[in-house]
Amino acid sequence: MLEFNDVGKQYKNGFNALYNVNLKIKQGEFVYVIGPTGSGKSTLMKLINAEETPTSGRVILDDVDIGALKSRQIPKHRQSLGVVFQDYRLLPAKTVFENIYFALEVINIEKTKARKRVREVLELVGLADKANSYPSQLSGGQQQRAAIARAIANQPKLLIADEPTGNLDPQMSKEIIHLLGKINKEEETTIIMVTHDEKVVDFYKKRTIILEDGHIVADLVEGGYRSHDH
Amino acid sequence: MLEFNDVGKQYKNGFNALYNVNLKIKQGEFVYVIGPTGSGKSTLMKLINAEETPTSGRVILDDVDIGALKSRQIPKHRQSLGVVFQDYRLLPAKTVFENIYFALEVINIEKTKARKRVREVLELVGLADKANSYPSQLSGGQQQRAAIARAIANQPKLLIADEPTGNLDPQMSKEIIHLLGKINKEEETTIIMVTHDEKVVDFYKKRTIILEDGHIVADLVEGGYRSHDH
Amino acid sequence: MITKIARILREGIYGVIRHRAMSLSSSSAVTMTLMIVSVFLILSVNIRLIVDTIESSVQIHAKIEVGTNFEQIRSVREEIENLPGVKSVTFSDKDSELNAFIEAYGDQGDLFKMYVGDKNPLRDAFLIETTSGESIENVATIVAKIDHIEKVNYGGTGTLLLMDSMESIKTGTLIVMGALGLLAILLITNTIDTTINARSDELFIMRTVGASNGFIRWPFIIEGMIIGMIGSLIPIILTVIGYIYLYNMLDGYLFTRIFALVPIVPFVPLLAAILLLLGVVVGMLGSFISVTRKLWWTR
Amino acid sequence: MITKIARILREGIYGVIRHRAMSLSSSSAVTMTLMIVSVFLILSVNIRLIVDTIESSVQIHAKIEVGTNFEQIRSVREEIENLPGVKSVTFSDKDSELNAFIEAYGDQGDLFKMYVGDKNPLRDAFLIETTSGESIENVATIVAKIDHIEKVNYGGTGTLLLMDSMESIKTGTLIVMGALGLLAILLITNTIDTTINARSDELFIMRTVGASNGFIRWPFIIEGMIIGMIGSLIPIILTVIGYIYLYNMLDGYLFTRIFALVPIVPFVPLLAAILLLLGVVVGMLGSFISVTRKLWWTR
Ligand SMILES: Nc1ncnc2c1ncn2[C@@H]1O[C@H](COP(=O)(O)OP(=O)(O)OP(=O)(O)O)[C@@H](O)[C@H]1O
Ligand SMILES: Nc1ncnc2c1ncn2[C@@H]1O[C@H](COP(=O)(O)OP(=O)(O)OP(=O)(O)O)[C@@H](O)[C@H]1O
Ligand SMILES: [Mg+2]
Ligand SMILES: [Mg+2]
Repeated sequence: MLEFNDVGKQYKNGFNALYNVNLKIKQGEFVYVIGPTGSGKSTLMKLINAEETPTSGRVILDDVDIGALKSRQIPKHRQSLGVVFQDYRLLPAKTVFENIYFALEVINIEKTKARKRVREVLELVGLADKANSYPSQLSGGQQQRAAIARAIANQPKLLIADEPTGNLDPQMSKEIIHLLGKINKEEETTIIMVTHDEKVVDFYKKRTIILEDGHIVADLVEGGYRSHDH
Repeated sequence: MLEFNDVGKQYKNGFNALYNVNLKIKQGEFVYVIGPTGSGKSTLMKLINAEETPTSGRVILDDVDIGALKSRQIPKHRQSLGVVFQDYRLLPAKTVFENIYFALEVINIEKTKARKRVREVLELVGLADKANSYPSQLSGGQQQRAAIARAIANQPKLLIADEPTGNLDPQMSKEIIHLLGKINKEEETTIIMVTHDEKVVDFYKKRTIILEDGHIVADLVEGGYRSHDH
Repeated sequence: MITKIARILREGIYGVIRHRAMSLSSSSAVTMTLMIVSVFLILSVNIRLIVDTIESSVQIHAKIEVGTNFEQIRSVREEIENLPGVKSVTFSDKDSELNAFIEAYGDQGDLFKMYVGDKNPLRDAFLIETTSGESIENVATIVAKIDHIEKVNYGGTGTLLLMDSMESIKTGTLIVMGALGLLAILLITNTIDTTINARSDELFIMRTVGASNGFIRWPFIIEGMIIGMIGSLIPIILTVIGYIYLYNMLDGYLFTRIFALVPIVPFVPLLAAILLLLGVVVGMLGSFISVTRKLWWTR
Repeated sequence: MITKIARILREGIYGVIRHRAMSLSSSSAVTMTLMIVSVFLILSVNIRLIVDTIESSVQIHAKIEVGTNFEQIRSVREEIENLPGVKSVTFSDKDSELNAFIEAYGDQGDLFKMYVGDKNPLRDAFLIETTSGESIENVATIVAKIDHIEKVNYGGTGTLLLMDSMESIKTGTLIVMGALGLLAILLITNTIDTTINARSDELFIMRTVGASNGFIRWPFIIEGMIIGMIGSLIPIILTVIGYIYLYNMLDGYLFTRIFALVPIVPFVPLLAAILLLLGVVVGMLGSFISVTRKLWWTR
């Protein structure tokens, strides 16, 4: 379903964040992406979301070359994705409810259905009581969960989550991973998750891609944080 | 040195984030604050930083009632603190170098000394090569380390760090904790650190304060994440 | 469709309300700009009216040759009336000419009393009003060539100069008005642009969440319109009340009975409409341009 | 101290450069505002000059009784010259009076030729210029009561009305200028306010990092000054070039030789200084107010 062909990414200031990345992810897979800070994980995610374009190679999702998408084709592409951004990206002037509702309005879901779905996902991430709070009135972990709720609300085919549990306590992390696992299984959603959480990676073993300095240094089908030695 | 006397905090929208918090932290201590998301950890930090005022009780640092500080007295108070904010709060129009330099200019440190110190702390957090990058050009973990560098730059008496390793890989986390431990020991800096990282709390055992729903439910001198059972 | 429009309106209104401070600030910028426009419009329209009044008060004085008979006078009169640029033609016989002369010279007028009666050396004449100051010279030249017209007079070069300056004033107000209108449009556009600029992060987040440009743009356009509308309220109210008050206080005239102010109706409603339109349409346009440009730079 | 000033300047300049788009946008708002001010200033100063010219062209005509001897005339003249509001007094004997009369009535002037010589029914007279239109009536009344003055004339109510309207025009331009100046100040303040508003997160971060209000404020004030200065550049250049061009093109006169334009020096340098000052000082003030208000709400 998703394919990286020899992808390189150099930022405008000349910094090279990715080198020759080759990668194939199949429909319905659950993949961890791990690696030290600054190794290019978020860059990888941004390429999938068409936020950045590769400077070499191609990123292909279901036969579509994402890097070659024109500006006006991008929304359609993004509507089929769910993204948890590392910096959350909640709309500051909208409540939690409205933030999630917005993502559903974008794909033109009928009003009552959309409202129901928003309540549903808020329930799922345990944020029902904060529905009417603005992002600035939330704790870090609550903002993160709001971002997760928004990403799963439209039942995307592909969910990319950049460090979705960085601000969550271990208990909540576990619940969220559990939730993602369930979505992966029940709805066959392909999930790519960037994480630093050794516990999670070690406990719920999945295919694990390890990045270092912009290179994929390992792609372990058996998973586990420690199975790769520096 | 730092004392919470029966502190309660209710936000303007009516939400009660802290109840009857009593706490004494001595000069030179290293204290973890842990607890589920939304339990009031950041609120506690914001009270120390005088960003929020308690709605009841008093927060006292070296005989000064922080909650009663007048607006124009607050800068002086903050200059004696080092703070790592959960949301980093880097100035977007300044480079990493300038961000840290700014914190030193504020306390009127001589130019060449300040420049030297900035390079020093950048080295300490492993960000020397990103000195001239703007925050928007950094990865999540790099931003976080820039925030840490800024907090320790002015060699504060009291360092409060809100989830300083949430976006760092385990290796980097360890190094940062190590760094904080060194600062704590060598410079007798009092450190209060909010964290979700079980590994850290379990490995570097320190006094640990556990918050839940705004209440302090445990204050364990021996430390450890698991030593408290729900 | 209806739900779409409902969304756009709702989001637009929310946008204004939730960014109160910003909206108020840009609304007041629009207010000040439109106040300037309003003052300028009132001034220039009234100046033009005064200029018109002055222009139309200038008449061409055409003396008729001695011995021209009644029939001939009638036909000459008709001929003049049919000239382009002629508004009205009045016949004035030599007695009334003398009376007018005596009256016009006030104090010294008595000196002419001796001419009253058969000794009257003056001629019958036509008093010709033209439609505009510009046509005076033309009409005078043509009339001068008509049979039985002895001499044509319109106050000479002094009057022509006056007419010239009047025309210059008219052109001047038009140019200044145009320039000012343009500046006002740019100012309002700029204000709205700044407002939206300050929120480019929102645009960016909306884009990354999959919203299309059209989806993002419309609420902002509504916001621009609302800000423009709010911004035009005070200028409209002040203009309406102010002009009506001024008009009534001055009894409809400026300085003297000669210079009438532009009547309240339809001027004031029109002015209000122009201000509202400037606010709303330019607000909308500014919004559109700003959002489009921002989105252009956002992937 | 010097390092402090260096920091403030550096930070201010950086602020402008690093927020290029914003700075440019608010600079252009300042530009447009000042363009309007400039046009208005040029207009009103020239209108005032024209009005002054018209006012000073009105004279009081005081006839001297027949039989007043040379000595008496001289003492009356002195008396008039010492009246407050009198600018100049000219003696005109009855022959030159008649000549002036004949000339003034152009065409019909010939009718008076018969009076030339001993039959001249006119009187010797003083032509009195006053310092302002307002003093005409006063001076005329006083002069009328002086011994040996037969009759005083100043064009009657018509002239007084003209003088009244001229004074009204002067007051009018002053009021409009004042209102416009105020609006311009508000507009510029508002523009700077919006610019800083969009960056209130920066202010907030600086505060939380321990910066005092003074420390934060100064660089922003410099920023406001720079924006105001940049914004005033184009209006200044356009004003200087435009006015000099216009002045030379019109040869220094408007319509006729009677209405002189305000001379380039010192008007244009002064105008440039006013525009610069408006930009810089108001930019500074706007910045100061805005930052202070923002900081007021930040703990
Ligand atoms: N816009 C940018 N311009 C220049 N360099 C950038 C930009 N964004 C990221 N980088 C650099 O690219 C490298 C990879 O960044 P990326 O965000 O992909 O790291 P990451 O693996 O997500 O790290 P983290 O775990 O800290 O989030 C980093 O060194 C970063 O400084
Ligand atoms: N400005 C605010 N207005 C209203 N409620 C707030 C505000 N800030 C925080 N809260 C609420 O107070 C509670 C405690 O928030 P706080 O940020 O202290 O949590 P936390 O322990 O830091 O959580 P996390 O680990 O997720 O950062 C949360 O339920 C939050 O929603
Ligand atoms: Mg990242
Ligand atoms: Mg927190």
